Amino acid sequence: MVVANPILYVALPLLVAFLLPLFGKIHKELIRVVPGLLFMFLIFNTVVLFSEVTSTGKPIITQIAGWAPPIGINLVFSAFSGFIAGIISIMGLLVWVYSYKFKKVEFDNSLKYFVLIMLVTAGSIGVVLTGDIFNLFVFLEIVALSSYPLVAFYRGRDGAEASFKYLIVGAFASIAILLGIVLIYSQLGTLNMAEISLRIGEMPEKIKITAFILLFLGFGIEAEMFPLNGWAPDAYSQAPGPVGAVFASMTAKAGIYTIIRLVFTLFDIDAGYQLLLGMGIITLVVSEGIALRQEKLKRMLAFSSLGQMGLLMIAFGINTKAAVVAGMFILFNHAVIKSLLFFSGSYLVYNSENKNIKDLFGFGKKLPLTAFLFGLGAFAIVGLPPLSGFWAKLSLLMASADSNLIALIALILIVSVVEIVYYFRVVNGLYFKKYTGEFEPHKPSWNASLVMLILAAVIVTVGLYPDLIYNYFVNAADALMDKANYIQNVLPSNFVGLN
Amino acid sequence: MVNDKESRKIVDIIQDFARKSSLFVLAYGTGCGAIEIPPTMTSRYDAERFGIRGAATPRQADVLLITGYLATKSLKRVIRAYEQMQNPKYIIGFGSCTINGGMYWDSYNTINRLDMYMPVDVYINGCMPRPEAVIAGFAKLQKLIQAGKADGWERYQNNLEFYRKNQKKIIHNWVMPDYNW
Amino acid sequence: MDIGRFLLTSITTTALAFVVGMFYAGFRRKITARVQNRVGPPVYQNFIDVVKLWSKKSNITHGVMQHLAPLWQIATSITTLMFIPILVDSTFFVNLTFKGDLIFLLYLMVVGSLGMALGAGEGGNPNSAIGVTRGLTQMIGFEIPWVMALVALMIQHQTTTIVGLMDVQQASGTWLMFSSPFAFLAALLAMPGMFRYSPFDIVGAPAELASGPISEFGGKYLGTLMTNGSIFAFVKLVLYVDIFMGGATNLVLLVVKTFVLYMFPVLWGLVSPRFRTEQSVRFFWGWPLFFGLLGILQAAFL
Amino acid sequence: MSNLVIILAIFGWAILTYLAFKINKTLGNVFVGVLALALPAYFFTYTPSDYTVSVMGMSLQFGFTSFASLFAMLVVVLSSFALLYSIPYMNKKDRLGWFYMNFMFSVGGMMGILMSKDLVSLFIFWEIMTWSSYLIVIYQGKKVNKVGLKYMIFSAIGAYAMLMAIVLINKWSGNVNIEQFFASFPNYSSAAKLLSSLLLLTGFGVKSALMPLHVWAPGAYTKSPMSYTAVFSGALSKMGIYGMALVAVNLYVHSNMPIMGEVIAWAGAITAVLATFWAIFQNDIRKLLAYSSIGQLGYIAVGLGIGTELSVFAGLYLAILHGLFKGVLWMVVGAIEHRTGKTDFRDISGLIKKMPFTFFVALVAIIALAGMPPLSGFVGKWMLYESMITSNHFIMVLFIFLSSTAAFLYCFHFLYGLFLGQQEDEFLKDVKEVPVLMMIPMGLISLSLIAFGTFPGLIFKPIAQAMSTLGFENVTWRMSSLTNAWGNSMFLKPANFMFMAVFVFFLIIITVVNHKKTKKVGTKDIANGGEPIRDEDNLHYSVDIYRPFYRVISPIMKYKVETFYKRISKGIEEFFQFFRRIYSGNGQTYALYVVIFLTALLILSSTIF
Repeated sequence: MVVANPILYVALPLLVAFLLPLFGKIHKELIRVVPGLLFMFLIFNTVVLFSEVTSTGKPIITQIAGWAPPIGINLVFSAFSGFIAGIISIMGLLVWVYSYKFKKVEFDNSLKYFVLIMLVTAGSIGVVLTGDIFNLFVFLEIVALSSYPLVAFYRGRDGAEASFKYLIVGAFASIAILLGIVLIYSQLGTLNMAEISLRIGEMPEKIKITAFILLFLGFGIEAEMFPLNGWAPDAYSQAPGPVGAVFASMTAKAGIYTIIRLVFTLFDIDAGYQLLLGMGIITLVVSEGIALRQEKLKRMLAFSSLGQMGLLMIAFGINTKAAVVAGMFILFNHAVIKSLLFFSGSYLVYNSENKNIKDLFGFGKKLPLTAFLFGLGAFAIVGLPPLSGFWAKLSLLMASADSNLIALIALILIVSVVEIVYYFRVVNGLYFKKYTGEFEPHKPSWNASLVMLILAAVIVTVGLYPDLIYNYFVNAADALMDKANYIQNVLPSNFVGLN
Repeated sequence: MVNDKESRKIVDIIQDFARKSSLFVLAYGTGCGAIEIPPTMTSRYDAERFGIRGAATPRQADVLLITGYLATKSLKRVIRAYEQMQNPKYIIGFGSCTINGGMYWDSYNTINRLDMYMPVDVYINGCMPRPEAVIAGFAKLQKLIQAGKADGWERYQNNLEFYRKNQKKIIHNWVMPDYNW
Repeated sequence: MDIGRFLLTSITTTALAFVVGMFYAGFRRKITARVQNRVGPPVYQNFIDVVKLWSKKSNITHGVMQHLAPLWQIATSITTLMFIPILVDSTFFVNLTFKGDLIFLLYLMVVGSLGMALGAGEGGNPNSAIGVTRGLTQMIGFEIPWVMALVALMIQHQTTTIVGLMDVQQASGTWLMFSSPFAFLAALLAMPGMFRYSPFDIVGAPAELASGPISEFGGKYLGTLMTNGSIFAFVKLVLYVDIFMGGATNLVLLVVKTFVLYMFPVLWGLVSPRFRTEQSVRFFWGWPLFFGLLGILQAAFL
Repeated sequence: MSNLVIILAIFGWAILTYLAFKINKTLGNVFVGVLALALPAYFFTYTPSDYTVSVMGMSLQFGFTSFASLFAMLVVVLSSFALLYSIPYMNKKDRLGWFYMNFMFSVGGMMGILMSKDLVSLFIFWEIMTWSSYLIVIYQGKKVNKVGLKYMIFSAIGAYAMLMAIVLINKWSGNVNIEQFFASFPNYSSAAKLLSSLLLLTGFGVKSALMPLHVWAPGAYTKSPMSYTAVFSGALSKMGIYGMALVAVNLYVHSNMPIMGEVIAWAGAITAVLATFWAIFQNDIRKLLAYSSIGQLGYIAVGLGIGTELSVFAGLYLAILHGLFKGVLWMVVGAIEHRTGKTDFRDISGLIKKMPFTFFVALVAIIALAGMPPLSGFVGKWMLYESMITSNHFIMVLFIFLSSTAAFLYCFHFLYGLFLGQQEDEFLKDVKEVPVLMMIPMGLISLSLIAFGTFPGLIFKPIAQAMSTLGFENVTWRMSSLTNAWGNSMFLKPANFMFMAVFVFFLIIITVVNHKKTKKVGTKDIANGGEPIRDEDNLHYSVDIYRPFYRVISPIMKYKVETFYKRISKGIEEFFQFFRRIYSGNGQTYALYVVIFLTALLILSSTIF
């Protein structure tokens, strides 16, 4: 395959990111056009690779610089990682369309914005695709380092503060991950994930656990796990509108991917699943509960996002195939719905100083389309049929029922009620509270409306006919769950030898 | 209605007998004479023997008792109550005050002659008339009814203009609905 | 069913009920007078009253509901009468005895009051409305012990018809008032409420509410209401007699039994002051309710 | 044609109607009218056929059981009448397209619920019904957070309880098919039996406003437009009854768990009593009817909970009948609101003068509601009482009797307060009778109420068929007589004809006698101690008219379930407020959390791993 290659996922965005200033010199408009072209290509790339993966049933493994694993660095495009990469690139395109006119008048700012977006994309997809744990660390750092300036994009005091918090906590994450990797490398002498997975039993128990804990901590920070997610609400709410969606649909996906890989592939610690499940439950309850008490729209959305991450952890922590399928579904939904909410929400509070919920009262009549789409997103995320959120929730619940986690079902449903309360408060306010007149409604540009409509269409379509994409979830779950297959595909020789 | 006894049908006689034997009294306690009603009705004199009993509202009543002097203020109410009663209906003027004003003949706020304002069927003289006299008055009324001669309600209908004129002399702010039968 | 025969019996029954009820009302007035050391009106006084009311030469009505109100009452009373066996195993007074049961009667017996309530309401007289609300409230009070008594009998004897209960008494030879004393007590205590005699006469208290619901009714309307009152009193008494006192084999016995039973609310009323509405409800939900419960317990567990 | 097409057609039509209203109001109204006529026409002529869809590995089946088609009949009839009624009623309001779209969505949702043969599609349509009705509840924008959100929260609690039951059933039975669930239910462990059925009951109980879960109902019924409330309280709440009947009868009666049936029945009885008490003291017509609806649904729950043949029959009959008469009553309220703009007893009186037709239908409906012979309500009451007595529920029968006697109080209040009493010329000046399009639905339903009073057999046939789905085969019924388990019978024809004959006989007498001298006088001409009433004096006595009764039962009325829920929600919010402090907004704290988390994991590593 010449045109489509997993390497392009990483290489092209990085390349574009570095070349973007040069493009800007050629023509100012190019800094907007080129990223879009890139995203389109990434989607094309995804489609081609995915069809290949589906037809062969095997992951595509690319070796960088020709070195075979475990020595060389490799990218693994499996049904699982490829699916997440696909979501990230599609969301990237939508973010691009949405923010096409972002800061159009300020060249420097828009250049900065697009460069950072490119870097985030490259990093996130890299995290998802890499088969090498050190590379994973590197890509995570790319994501983190490009996220900090995105959070502080507005150069305001609050943004800087949020960014700084993110930085502090992110530094901890880096240290922990690095330490974990060092421990593994010192014991096993390899950085290849497949090989680590194969030989993890050779590690002494204590060191294995310590390494696991360190990595769990580091990845947990990226995956916005409670109590390590202190940075997240600030980051979400201080970043520019589209960036919230970027965080929800790209970086968070990368973060949750790392922790899934850690638990599912790298280590063979059964308690890891339970730990993930437990932390997921705590994250879910605490975040949704706090979201109930938020007065600012974006913070509310951020906490709701954290709650969804908790739900994801629960789904993967249950560790049955049904649950993982549900997890994939939730992951998909979270990307789509939360982006819609961030997109429409940021237009609703566009002119408001504090982004308070009460500032958007009465906007239902002023911005009918945006308000309607926000309402649709709210309906979808609380899981009302026939929207896509329902199917995800249903499959998760069925999976938990299959694993006899009856209390968990009750808990998730109670939390869903809490979700309904705070989302519907906002929607009711949108339509029925009196317009204060304090803030001018800001009409969304046509491209933003288009993106929101596309997302809404996806939500409705998937809601009406979930089988449309359900098989992808099943395939992804298969790919994730089948550890032996993963190892065999990455390290054909070793696996045979071991047997 | 023809008043001579010969031309009356048997039905009229039965009806008049019933009217006579069953007198529901709207005891409108306008004046001091009202104090004589309780002994009339209760065990000592027991007017119920003759089918005389109290009625709570004008709609059910046959007889309006004007018990003594009638202040100009109560005149309006009495007229209203009378007009709400249903035909045939009778008025008994009770005590001297209803005949000529009695001891209040020169009072500024009582009326002197009741029959200027309302068609009285029977007067009971006295100040106060004792229960015996009251019962005698009722007996007189019963005789009149049986004879078909207690026609005060017809007089009121026929001479409504006369009564209205007199009533309006006393009642200045006239807000009463029309008498409609 | 032979329609002519039915007409004959039903009209006879109604006439009987009317005459007996009227005389009972007359006796009540007479007895009241005697207790108050008076002579009192003749016992046929109520007939005269009714004739007089019907021979009023003018009538007023406030509208169609008021016009219909007495009809609800009287239709209810007569229909109820048709469903109540007048005599035990009578071949003449059959009427519709076998066509309905106690639950139907319970409901039928309140239709009249509600129709009357609407008629009184249309009059627009606040006194009427107040009276109606009091009456309805009181009805909640006395219906409960009354129903408890009936339920007790029904579940004990596995039948819901009056005829069935009468057959039970015929077969056992014991009146239900002796075999189910608690149920009888409950029903008996509810009885004055049903008759709205003192102390439960706040509904139409003349001095207070200007006779309450009927304060806008005069002439032929009041006459119909009085007619109805006498029929309905008879209906209730016969119902009690049938259920608790084994019914009657001939008319004389029926009159004796009903009269004895009738004396209870009458005499109680003579010596009682008037209860306020809430007091009367509390009364009915006190001892009568307790007896009703005992009756049900007896029926269920003995 | 498959069943699913009906529902999809309704949904599609809903969206088309929305678009039609965007173009032109008249066009939109035509669309509404077309659905209102097409729905019954199609429903009563088509032949059902089953249909299966496979979604996410589950097979969702659609098709009518005869039990469901009984309820579908009610839904179709009531919705099409309510849609017709809506056209003039909603005429002056705005955002009509939105309203009708959600209206049709909820109709489609209800049909979907009834067509679902598996629990998942039932749940989906349940939720569609819920959110569309929620959108209508908040459509008028009054008290959205207090009423709308409350409705949504309770609906969500109920729905999620149901969802939990569904996923558990899916695990225990292996699939979500309703019939197979019933078939495999006896094999469940007793805990599983209890849990699954209770969760389902919670779900259905919320919609049917059973006592501890009824809190949303008064507000929601009150705040939606009356033409929708007719469907809301008449048909939509019956979806809860539909489910409850399935659970109570199929699970409890046939699986030897009568004690749970008793629980339902008692919940219903207590609901009936308390809701009736609350209805008595309302001074707003809509509130009165809302509480009355709750109470009436209590009767139905009693019938279903007892679970004998007669009682279930009575429950179903009452369910259908309640849909009809409550539909009329809400339409009456809507008519009054439409013509006077008021719904408070303080503001309304004497409407009989100007709205005699409305009064007549209200009278019919109220008589049916009160369960009086000779109208149809009595048939249901009779069967309910007889079933309770013959199955030895002698304490419960008292509750029900207390409730239905107390119901007379609000029945009278409704008729008297609105239509009778003092007629205020000032108020009645601009009032006139409702348009014909509003009269037709009310009139037709009232006629059916009258007809069922003597010939309940007209409706017994589908009920008897429905009973066969519930496991009562060969239920005998007759056109106009009723029989209880002890063989005691009630013949409606003689009773009702006798009543009517006497009534008409005396009507002729009382009308003919002295006809010329019978005057109709106004309500200002009343006997009130001789004082003439001026036009501005309002002597209408219809507010707080049951104070004495309140004094009697005030010990019970002091306790409101709502306070309990308020305390809970307040507690929850405060609890989360505590959580909120975790996010101090301070970077050092967050760093500390990381360290603490790491330390904790390391310390606990030996126990965790």
